[in-house]
Amino acid sequence: MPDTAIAIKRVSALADVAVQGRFGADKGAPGVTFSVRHPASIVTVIARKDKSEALSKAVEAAYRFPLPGVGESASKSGLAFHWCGVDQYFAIAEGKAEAELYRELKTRFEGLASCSDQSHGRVIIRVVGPKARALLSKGTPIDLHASAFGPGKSAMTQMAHVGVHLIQTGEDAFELSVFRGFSENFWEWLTEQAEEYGYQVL
Amino acid sequence: MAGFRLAKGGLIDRSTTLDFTFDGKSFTGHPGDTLASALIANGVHLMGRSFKYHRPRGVIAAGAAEPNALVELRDGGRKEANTRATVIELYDGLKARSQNRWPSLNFDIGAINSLAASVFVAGFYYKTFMWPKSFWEKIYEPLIRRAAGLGSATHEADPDKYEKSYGHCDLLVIGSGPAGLSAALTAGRSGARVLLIDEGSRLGGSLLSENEEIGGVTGYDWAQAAIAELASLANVTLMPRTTVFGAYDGNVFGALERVNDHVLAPSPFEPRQRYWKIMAKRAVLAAGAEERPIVFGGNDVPGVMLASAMRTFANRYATASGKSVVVFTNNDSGYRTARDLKAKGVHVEVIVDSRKDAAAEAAGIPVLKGRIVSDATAGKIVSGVELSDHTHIACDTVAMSGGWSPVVNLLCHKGAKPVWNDKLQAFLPPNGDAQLVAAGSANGAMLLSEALREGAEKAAKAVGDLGFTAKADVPKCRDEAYAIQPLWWVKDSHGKAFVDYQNDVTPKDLPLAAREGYSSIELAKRYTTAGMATDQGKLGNVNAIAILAEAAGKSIAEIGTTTFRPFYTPVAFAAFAGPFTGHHFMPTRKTPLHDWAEEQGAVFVETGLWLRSSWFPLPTESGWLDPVIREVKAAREKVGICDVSTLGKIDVQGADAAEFLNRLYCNGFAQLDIGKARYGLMLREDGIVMDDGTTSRLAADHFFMTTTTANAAKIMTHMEFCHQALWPELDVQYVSVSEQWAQMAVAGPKARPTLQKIVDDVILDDITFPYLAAKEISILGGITARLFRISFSGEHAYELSVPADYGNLVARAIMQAGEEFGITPYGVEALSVMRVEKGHVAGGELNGTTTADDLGLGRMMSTKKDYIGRMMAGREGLTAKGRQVVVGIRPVDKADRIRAGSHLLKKDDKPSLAGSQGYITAVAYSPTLGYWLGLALCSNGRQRHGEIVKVFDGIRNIHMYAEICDPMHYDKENKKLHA
Amino acid sequence: MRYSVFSLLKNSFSGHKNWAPAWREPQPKKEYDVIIVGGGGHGLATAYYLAKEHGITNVAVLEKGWLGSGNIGRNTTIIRSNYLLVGNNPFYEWSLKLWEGLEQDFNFNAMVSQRGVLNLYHSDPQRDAYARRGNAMRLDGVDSELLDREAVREMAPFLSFDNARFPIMGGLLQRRGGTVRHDGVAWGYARGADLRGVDIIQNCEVTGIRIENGKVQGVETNKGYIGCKKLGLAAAGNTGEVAAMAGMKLPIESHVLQAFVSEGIKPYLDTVITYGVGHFYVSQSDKGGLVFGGDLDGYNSYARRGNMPTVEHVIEAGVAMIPGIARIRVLRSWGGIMDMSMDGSPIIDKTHVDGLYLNCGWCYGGFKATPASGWCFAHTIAKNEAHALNAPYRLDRFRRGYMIDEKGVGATPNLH
Amino acid sequence: MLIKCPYCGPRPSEEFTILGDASVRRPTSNDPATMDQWFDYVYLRDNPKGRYKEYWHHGGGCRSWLVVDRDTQTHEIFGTQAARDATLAENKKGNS
Ligand SMILES: Cc1cc2nc3c(=O)[nH]c(=O)nc-3n(C[C@H](O)[C@H](O)[C@H](O)COP(=O)(O)OP(=O)(O)OC[C@H]3O[C@@H](n4cnc5c(N)ncnc54)[C@H](O)[C@@H]3O)c2cc1C
Ligand SMILES: NC(=O)c1ccc[n+]([C@@H]2O[C@H](COP(=O)([O-])OP(=O)(O)OC[C@H]3O[C@@H](n4cnc5c(N)ncnc54)[C@H](O)[C@@H]3O)[C@@H](O)[C@H]2O)c1
Ligand SMILES: Cc1cc2nc3c(=O)[nH]c(=O)nc-3n(C[C@H](O)[C@H](O)[C@H](O)COP(=O)(O)O)c2cc1C
Ligand SMILES: [Zn+2]
Repeated sequence: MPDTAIAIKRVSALADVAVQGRFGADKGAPGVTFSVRHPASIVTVIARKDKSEALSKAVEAAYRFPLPGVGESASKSGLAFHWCGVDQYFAIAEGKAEAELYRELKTRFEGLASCSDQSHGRVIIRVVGPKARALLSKGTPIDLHASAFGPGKSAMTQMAHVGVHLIQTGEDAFELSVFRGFSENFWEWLTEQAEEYGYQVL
Repeated sequence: MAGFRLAKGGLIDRSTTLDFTFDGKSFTGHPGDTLASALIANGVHLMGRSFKYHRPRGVIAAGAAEPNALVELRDGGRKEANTRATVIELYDGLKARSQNRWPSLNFDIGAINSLAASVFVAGFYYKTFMWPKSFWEKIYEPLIRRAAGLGSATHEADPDKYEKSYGHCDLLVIGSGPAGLSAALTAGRSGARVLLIDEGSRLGGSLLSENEEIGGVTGYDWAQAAIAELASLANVTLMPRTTVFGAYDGNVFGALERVNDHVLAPSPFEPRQRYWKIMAKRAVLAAGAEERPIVFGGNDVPGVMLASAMRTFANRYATASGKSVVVFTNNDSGYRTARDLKAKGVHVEVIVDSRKDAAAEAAGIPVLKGRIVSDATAGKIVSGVELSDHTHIACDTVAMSGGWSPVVNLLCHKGAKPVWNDKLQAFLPPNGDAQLVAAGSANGAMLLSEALREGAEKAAKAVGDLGFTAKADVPKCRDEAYAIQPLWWVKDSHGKAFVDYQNDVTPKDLPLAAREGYSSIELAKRYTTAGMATDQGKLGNVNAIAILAEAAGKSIAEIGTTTFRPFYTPVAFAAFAGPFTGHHFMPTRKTPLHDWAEEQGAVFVETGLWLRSSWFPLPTESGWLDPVIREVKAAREKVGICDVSTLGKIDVQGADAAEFLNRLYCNGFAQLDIGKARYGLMLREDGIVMDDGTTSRLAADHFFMTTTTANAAKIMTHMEFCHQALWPELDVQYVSVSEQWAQMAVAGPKARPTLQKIVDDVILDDITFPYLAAKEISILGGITARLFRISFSGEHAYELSVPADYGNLVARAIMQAGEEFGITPYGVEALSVMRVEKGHVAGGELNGTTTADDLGLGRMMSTKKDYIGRMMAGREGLTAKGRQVVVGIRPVDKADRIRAGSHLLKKDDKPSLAGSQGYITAVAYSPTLGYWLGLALCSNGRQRHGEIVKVFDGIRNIHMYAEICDPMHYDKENKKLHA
Repeated sequence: MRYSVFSLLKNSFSGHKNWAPAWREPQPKKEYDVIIVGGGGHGLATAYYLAKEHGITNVAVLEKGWLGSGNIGRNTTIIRSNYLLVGNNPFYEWSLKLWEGLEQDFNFNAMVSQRGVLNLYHSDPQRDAYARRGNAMRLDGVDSELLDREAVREMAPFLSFDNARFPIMGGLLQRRGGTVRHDGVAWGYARGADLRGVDIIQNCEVTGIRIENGKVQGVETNKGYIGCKKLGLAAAGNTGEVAAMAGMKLPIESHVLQAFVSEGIKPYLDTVITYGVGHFYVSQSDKGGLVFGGDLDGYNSYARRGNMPTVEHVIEAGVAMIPGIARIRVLRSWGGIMDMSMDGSPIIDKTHVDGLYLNCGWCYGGFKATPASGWCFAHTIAKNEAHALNAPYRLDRFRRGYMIDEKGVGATPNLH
Repeated sequence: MLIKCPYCGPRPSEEFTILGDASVRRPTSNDPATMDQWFDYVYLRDNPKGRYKEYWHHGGGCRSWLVVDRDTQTHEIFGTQAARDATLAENKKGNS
C-alpha cells in the first residue's frame, strides 16, 4: 500500500491555462464565453461487427434512448452518446466517475461493443455566445449555419491543425473536444481568435 | 501645383482632411480618396519608374489593374513594396515612397537605360553575358539583380495579425456593380444564402464612377437602395474590401478581406487581413470589364490615362486629371469620358476617333473621325499629341480607350480558355462551368440593361437549381451604346510605345519574338515578359496577343490567350499563413508529465509535435553530457524514471483482434498469452520495416498496442486501411488511446522496490510479475493502471501507464517512493544512450530502407502465415548478401569520439562513395563502458565483427579507425534485464 | 548566327530584323533514325547529345504543345547534386558538371547561377542525416559543408532564429548548387539541337506507337504517321499515357506539384534555402520574384493546377522560415505534372520492345538532371546499352528489389 | 477540392490524405508463383488520364477510408463510397 502523502486527484490539462476573466476587446458584452468541462467521463464505444443494431437496442434498453444517427447526438439524464465515426460513439457522462462509466458500459455491452476509457485523453471546451459560430468558422470547414448544423449535431473535424470533436448543445452553444496534449495549444489559438469579439473565461 | 480637385461632387468627405506624405513631401486629401486620387488632386502625376528603362510613369488605371503607380507603403515591419496607389484608401498619416529610382523619382540615373533600348530588346540577355564565363556570377548577374525588382521588402517580422476563416453560401456573387447587385437582390429575395463580395472599399462597382440612370434615379442612388435592402436581409452577407483571388475545385474560392488596410495600424485584437476559403454551392462572376490602352508613341507618359479611369477620378474622386484633355478612342466609351469631363468643367480639346463612321454622342465636343494619335509629346508630362497626319494638338492629358475586356480570370482558373468574339473585339468567358457563371460586362454584356438583366437571370437560375424560387425583377434604365472597331498598335508613331507598361515591353518586341521562333503566345510571353509583371497583363495582354497575331499571320482567336492563374491580385504571404506563424506554426503537444518534468528542470526538445524532456541538468551542471552521464548511471546502478508517454498507444479489441495483429505484424500474435507483452515488428507491403513496439494481451479479445512516437499516427491510419480496405470481414475495433495514458519507464536495479511501494495488492516478484508480464492493476489506493515488465534500457524495468490527469501526481509519487534508492529522472538522451549500449534499434536504423534481417530481426518473420510485406520481403535485392546490416561500432582509440553520419571505409581504401561500407546511425557516450560507441549499418556486417574500418567524416574533417562489433555493447547475456 | 554581344550590337543597327530563328519549324519527315517523344528539357537535351556526342542527327523531337510547355517551363529551377545514395550521387554530380559548362557549350545564356543551396536542419537526427549525406558527397569529392547555427545566421540572418516552433540548428550547404533560368535551358538545347540538324516539331502529339515483331516501327501523331528506327520516350508527367501506347504499365503515377512566384522586389535573398520541418524552398529569380514551392498536392492529376490546402501549407512554412516575408505578395501560382516513381528515383532504360527506350520517373527533381539525363539517354539510345551512370536506373529494379529510395518511404509515389 | 464523405458530408480536401489507386487488389496467396500478381499490386499503376478510383482517408474527420471516383484531368468527383463497403461488395462478387 502506498506510503505516500501526495493527494491524488484529477488535474485538467488546462488547469493553469484557462484562467478566469474577461479578455480581448472590452466593449459591450463578451462575444463568447469559454469554460472547461472537467472532470468529464468519456468512453469510446465501438459496435462489434454486425452488432450495431443490437447495440442500439441495448443502449435504448439501458438508457431509454437509441443510439444517435450518423452525425448526431442523443442524450438523457446526464449521459450522452455522440456519433464520432462509423459505428463509433463518444459516451460522455456527468456526475459519474470515469472508471465507473467505463466499467458500466463495458459490462452492459459485453459482446456488442468495444469500450475504451478516454476520459483523460480528451479535453472538452464549451463555447457559448452570439459570436460562437463566427469564431468556430475560423477553424472548422463545417457549415455551422442553422440550415446545415444545429443543436444535436455531432461531427469530427479539424481546427487549427488539430482534430476536434464538435457538438452543438444549444442555439449558440458548442462543445469542442481535443486530444489532451494539444489542448493548451488549441486553447491559445481559440482564445486569440476570440479577441476581436471579447471573451470571458468562466 | 494645385487646382486639380473639382469644386464639388464625388464620393469624398470634404469635411475631413487627411495628412499624408509621398517621398517625404506632405499633402492632404479626404476620406474616400485613394492615394492616387489624392496625389492627382495635388497635381502629382509622376508616381513611379518602369522596370527596365526607368521611364517616368503616372497613373494609368483607377483600380486593381494599375501597372505604374506602385509605391512602398508604411515603415518597419509593416513596410510593403509595390502597393498600387489606385487601390490603397487614403488614411491619416499615410507614408508612401516611390520605388525603383535613384537618386530620386524626378531624376533617375537608371533612365539612361533608355539610351541603350535598341540593344535591350526582348531576350537580349539570353544572347549575351556569356563571356568571360566567370563574369556572369561575379559581375553581370549581380548588376542585373540590383536593377531588377521594383520595391524593396523588409526582413523584419510583421507586427500585425492575420486570420483565416471558412465561408459558406448558396450563391456567391463576385462583384457589386449593376450585374452583381442585381444578382444578389434576386437571390437574396428568394431566401438563399448570398455572399456578395467586392474588392472595392465600397459596394457599387461602376455605379460609383458613372453617370447613369436606373429605375428613374441615378445609378448611384439605385445602388445605395439595393445595398440597403441587401443589408437588411439576414440571409445576405456583404463583404466589401474583399478580393476573390482564385477559383478552385469543388467551387471553392479563395478570398482576401482587407480588414485594416485602410488605417494606419489595426486596432488591438483585430487582424490586418483575413483569408477566406469560401465553399459556394453556386457562384456568379460579375467582375465587370477592364478598359484597354491603345499602343501609340508615348502612351506611357504621365498624363496619358485610360478614359474610364479619368472618368472615375472625376466622378468618384472629384479629381480632374488635367486641364486640357484629348480623348483618343476606337469605341464609344471614350465619348462618355469626354462628356462627363465637360460636365465637370474640364476642358476637352477634341475626341480623336479612329473610326470613320463613329456615331456616338459628343455633346458638342469636336470629334476627329477616322484619325489616329501617333504620339503623345512630352517631357515628364504630356504637352500635346501628334496625329498620324502630323497635326499637333496641345493638351496636358490624354484619355485613351482601346475597348473593353471582360474580367474572365476566375472563370479560367480551372483551365478553361476564353473565347474570342469579333463583334466585341474581346475574349469572352468559356462555357461549361455549371456552378460558376458570368454575368454583366464580365460576360460581354456591355450595356447597363443587359448587366442588370443578366445578373438577375443568372442568379435566379442558380438558386433555382438549389430549390429556391426566385423572380428576376429587372429595373428599367437608359443604355449607352457600345460599338468598337479594332485598333491595337499605331505603327507610325515616333516615340516609344508600350504594350506591357511595367515590364517595358514594346510592340516591336512581339514581332521579334515571332521572327526568332517564339511565335506561340506562351513562348512570346516568356521571351518578351509581356504580362508577367505585378498586374499580370490585365491591361496589356489583349494588345500583345493582337500584335503577335499580326506578326505571325494568324487571327487573334488562333493565337489565344496565355493561361489565367491565381492570384487575381497578388496576396501577401502573411494572409495565407494566418495565425500559424512563429511558435504557432504547428501545434505543440505536451505530455501529461510535462509539469512534473518542468519541476525537475527538464530541458525540452521538439520531437515531431511533442515536447519531450531530453535531460534534467542540476544547477551545478553545464552542457548536456554531464547530466546525461549522471542519468544513465542512476538508471544502471539505482533507479531512473523516464516519461515515455509519447509512444503511440492503441486499444485493439474484438473477436478477431488477435488475427488482425497477426496479419499486421511479421511475427506471431495469435498465441500470445493473456497478461503477456510481446515485441512486434511491422513491415510495409514492400517488405521494408515500418515500425516496432510492444503489444500486450489484456484479455482474449483485448490488446494494448504501442508504436514508436514518430509513427503513432501513421500506424493508426495503416491499421484503418488494412481493416477497412483489405479485411473488413474481421471483427476488430481499435482506437487511439495515446493521450489517455501517461506512461513512464521505471528502470534500474531498484525499480522493483520503488514500484512496490505504490502498487496496490500485487507482489512484483518474478512469479506474479515475470519479464514481459503485462497486467491491469491499481496503484496509490485505487487508480487504474497498467504495468508492463518491459525494458528498452536493458535494465530490470517496468513501464507504467496511468490515466493522464493523474500523470504528474503519479510521477511525483514515484519520485517520493524512489527517493531512498536515489531515483533520478532521465530524458530521451539518456534513454538513447542506453538503447545504443544495448543495441536496440530505433529511428536511425528503422529508416525506411532496412529489412527485418538488416536489423538483425530476420528470425521474427513468420513463415506460417500471411502478413503485410511478406511476399515483397523475399525479393532478391532485399535478401541479397552484402546488404548493410546493423552492427556495433567503437573507436579503436577509446579516446576518439565517433559521430553519427560518418561513413565506414575498408581500412586501406581511398574515399569513394562506391567503396562506402555503410555509415554510423547512432552514437552515444557510454558512461557504463567509458567511451563513445555506436551502431552502424554495414555491408555484410554480421560477418565482420572485429574488423577495423576507417571512419570517414569528411564534412567535419574528423577521421579515425573503428572496430565493428556486436551491436549489443553491454550485458550481452541480459543478466540485468532478468535480475 | 552565334550569340554574343557583338551579334547583338550588329543586329541593333538593323532594327533586329535579321535574327535567324532560334529553331526552324520543319514539317515532319517520313522517317527518322531516332524520334524523341517530348520537347521538354530531357527530350531536347537527348536530341542535342545524340547529335553532338554520337553524330546521330537524323532525329526528331515531337512535342505536343509549344516548346518547353511541360515541367521544364514551370519548375522552381533548383540545381544541386547533394544526393545520398550510391545510385544517385555520381549521376547528379555529372549533371552539375555539365551545367557548369553548358552555356558556352550550346551558346545560349541560361543564367546558370551557382548561388548555393542551403538545407536547414532542426534536430539532432536531421543533422546526422545531413552529415551522412554530406559525407556521401565528399566521398566522391563533391562539395558540401555542414553549417552550425551561427554560420547559417551569418549567411541568412533573416531566418527565424527566435520564436521559432522548430529551432534552426544548422544547415547542409552545397555552394555549387543554385538556379538556372528554366526556359533558357529548353531554348538553348533546342537551338543547339536544331543547329545540328535535329527537327523540332511543335504541336505534334504522339497518339500511338507502332510495334511489329517486338520492334519499334514508328509513331502515330496528329500530323500523321512518322517512322523511326529508335524511339525514346521523355514525356515526363505524361509518361503513363505514352508508355501505355506500347503496352507498358509502369511503376509511376502522375501528380501535380505547384509552384509560386512573388512580385518582383529588390535583392532579398541570395541562396536557395529549404526548410527542414515544412515543405518550403525558395530562391530569388534574376527578375526579382521569389520563386518557391513545396510538396505535391497529393492526388493523382493531369491538370496543371492545384488547390488551396497546398498553397496554405507551403506558405505557412514560408513565413515560419522567413518571418519578414510576411508582407511580400504572392503573384502567381501554377502547377506541373510529375512522373512520380515508386522509389523516388528515375528510370532510364531500354524496354522489352526492341528500339524503344524509356526516360521517366523524375518526380519533382528532374530539372537539375536535365543535362545528365539527356546525355545518358542519348548514350543508351545510341549504344543500345546503359552508361554506367544510369545503370542503376533500371526498370526492373522494383521487381528485383533494388530500389533507390532516398526518402525511405517505399512504394508510395506521392510521398517521394 | 471538396470530398463528399458518405458520413460527414462535403469537406474540403485538407481534412483528407490520399493513398492512391483503389482498383488494385491484394493477392490472397503466398505461393511464390503469385509473385507477379504481388508485384503488380505493390508497384504497377494504370495511372489513367481521366476517371480514376482512389483511396482517400478522412483522417481529419470520421477516419473512414473512402474510394473516391474522380477525374484526374478535370478533378471532377463523381462519387465516393466507404472502402469497407467497396471491398465487401467486391469480396461478395468474388465469392459468388
Ligand atoms: C512546380 C515544379 C517545380 C519543380 N522544381 C524543380 C526544381 O527546383 N529542381 C529540379 O531539379 N526539378 C524540379 N522540378 C522537376 C522538373 O521540372 C522535371 O522533373 C523535369 O523538367 C522533367 O523533365 P522534362 O523537362 O523533360 O519534362 P517536360 O518539360 O514536362 O517534358 C515532357 C514533354 O513531353 C511532352 N509530351 C507528353 N506527351 C506527349 C505526346 N504524347 N506527344 C508529344 N509530346 C508529349 C509534354 O508536352 C512535355 O513538353 C519541378 C517541377 C515542377 C512542376
Ligand atoms: N462603354 C463603356 O464605358 C462600358 C464598357 C463596359 C461596361 N460598361 C458598363 O459597366 C457596367 C458593368 O457592370 P458590371 O456589374 O458587369 O461590372 P462593374 O464593373 O460595375 O462591377 C464589377 C465589380 O467587380 C469587382 N471585382 C472584380 N473582380 C473582383 C474580384 N476578383 N473580387 C472581388 N471583386 C471583384 C470590381 O471591384 C467591381 O466593383 C455596366 O453598367 C456597363 O454598361 C461600360
Ligand atoms: C522560375 C520561374 C519564374 C517565374 N516568374 C514569373 C514572373 O515573374 N511573373 C509571372 O507572371 N510568372 C512567372 N512565372 C510563371 C509563369 O508565368 C507560368 O505561370 C509558369 O511558367 C507555368 O506556366 P502556365 O501558367 O502558363 O501554365 C515564373 C515561372 C518560373 C518557373
Ligand atoms: Zn468522414
